[in-house]
Amino acid sequence: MARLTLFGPAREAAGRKNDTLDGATLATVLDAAVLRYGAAFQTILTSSQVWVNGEPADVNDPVGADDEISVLPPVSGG
Amino acid sequence: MARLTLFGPAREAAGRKNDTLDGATLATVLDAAVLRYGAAFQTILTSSQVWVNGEPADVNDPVGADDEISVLPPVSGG
Amino acid sequence: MKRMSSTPASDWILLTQDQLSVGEAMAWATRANCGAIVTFSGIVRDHSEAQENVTALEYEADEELADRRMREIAGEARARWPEIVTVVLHHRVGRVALSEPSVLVVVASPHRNEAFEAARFCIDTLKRSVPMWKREYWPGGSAWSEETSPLLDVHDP
Amino acid sequence: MKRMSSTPASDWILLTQDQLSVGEAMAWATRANCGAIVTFSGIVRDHSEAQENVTALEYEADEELADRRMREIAGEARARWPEIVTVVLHHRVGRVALSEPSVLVVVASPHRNEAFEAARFCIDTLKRSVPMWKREYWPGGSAWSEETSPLLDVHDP
Repeated sequence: MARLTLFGPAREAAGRKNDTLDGATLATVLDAAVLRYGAAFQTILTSSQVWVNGEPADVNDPVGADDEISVLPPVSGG
Repeated sequence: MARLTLFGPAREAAGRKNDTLDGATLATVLDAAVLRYGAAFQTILTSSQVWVNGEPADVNDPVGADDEISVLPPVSGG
Repeated sequence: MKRMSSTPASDWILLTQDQLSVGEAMAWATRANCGAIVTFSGIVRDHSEAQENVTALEYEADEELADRRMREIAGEARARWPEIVTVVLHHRVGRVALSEPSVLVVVASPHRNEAFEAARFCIDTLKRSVPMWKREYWPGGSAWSEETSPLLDVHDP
Repeated sequence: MKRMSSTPASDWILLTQDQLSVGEAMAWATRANCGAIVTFSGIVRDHSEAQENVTALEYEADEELADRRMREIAGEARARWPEIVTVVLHHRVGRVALSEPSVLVVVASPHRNEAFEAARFCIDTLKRSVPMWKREYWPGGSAWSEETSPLLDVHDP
């Protein structure tokens, strides 16, 4: 289980900014997110970076209740 | 005879901004200027551009009472 | 990672909902040993690649990471151009009206070459390494900007 | 040659004894179709190559030729970067105090690349093609700047 924070297009596609999802690894949490939010979110997730606790992470990394997962779509600042 | 306008270091070396000097060509007017203003002016003149009526000129160009000669030392704007 | 609690006196990094002030930023950046100040202002433009009639933009950030990244950009600029004296990086979040600045870069330096180079580096790097998303508004609608780039590291070439 | 009597609405060329205002120049330069404004301010610095303790500068110009040359520089920038929308070139004459701007360049453009390139071109070209002479003041003395370059044409490479 882990906390999820979604930004920009990912937040809009999911219809929420924060969520808590089950899963023992990053990959299983993201699978649960796609199941919950649907195809539009899945499309955005494909091109996004997923970070854990403010650092780039591997999908096989274990995650727990204290971990914060961020979904960061391609950026458009400036 | 022609009117002379001096700028920056050339003005300071000559001790004046404007003058009227005898001479039928640009060269003879400048010779008269060196005679009148001295060595410090001559040194600056060597590295300066001399324009007539707002355009670059040749030292052999004839000049008359209606012509304005500008002495433009190396620049330091900005 | 925790947000840095103090800012070096020579960098002014800011994410804000308030209007940006170039004059205030330049006054802050001016130092007696500086002969050159270069500023870049990113302005809300009335059109984009996708829309002919943009009326406003809205910026959303991962604020903690954006703040950290903007500090890293200033630090990297100092590493590349050690002569530069002060660096300002300000970015709006939330709604920004037409012709208002959304981003501001100020670099002050003894000489102009370093100020130009570092300012250019800062805005180019900010655009690809700061987690920020832009929504375009037009009469009757809005959408996320299609002019995106993958989030890169500050140190990526 | 006579001084031009009218200024195109998209260039603001000025020689003045008054303080320069970046804010005023940027407000003037802002257009709805511009997404980028780059400014360069040349500031009176507390030292030069020759002097460790500069307290002020004094600028003297061939004002008629300087005005013409500054207009030519703006025109040449437009020829090289046709995308740019507004160009500001302001230069002080007379005494300028420490940390005040002596010269100001502002370029507004739809995109930033042209704004950076054109602003850099304008200040580089101004420094070698505008007839302007700088006197340095320090406690107890003054002298013409030793950092000079031969007067070149705007179009010289």
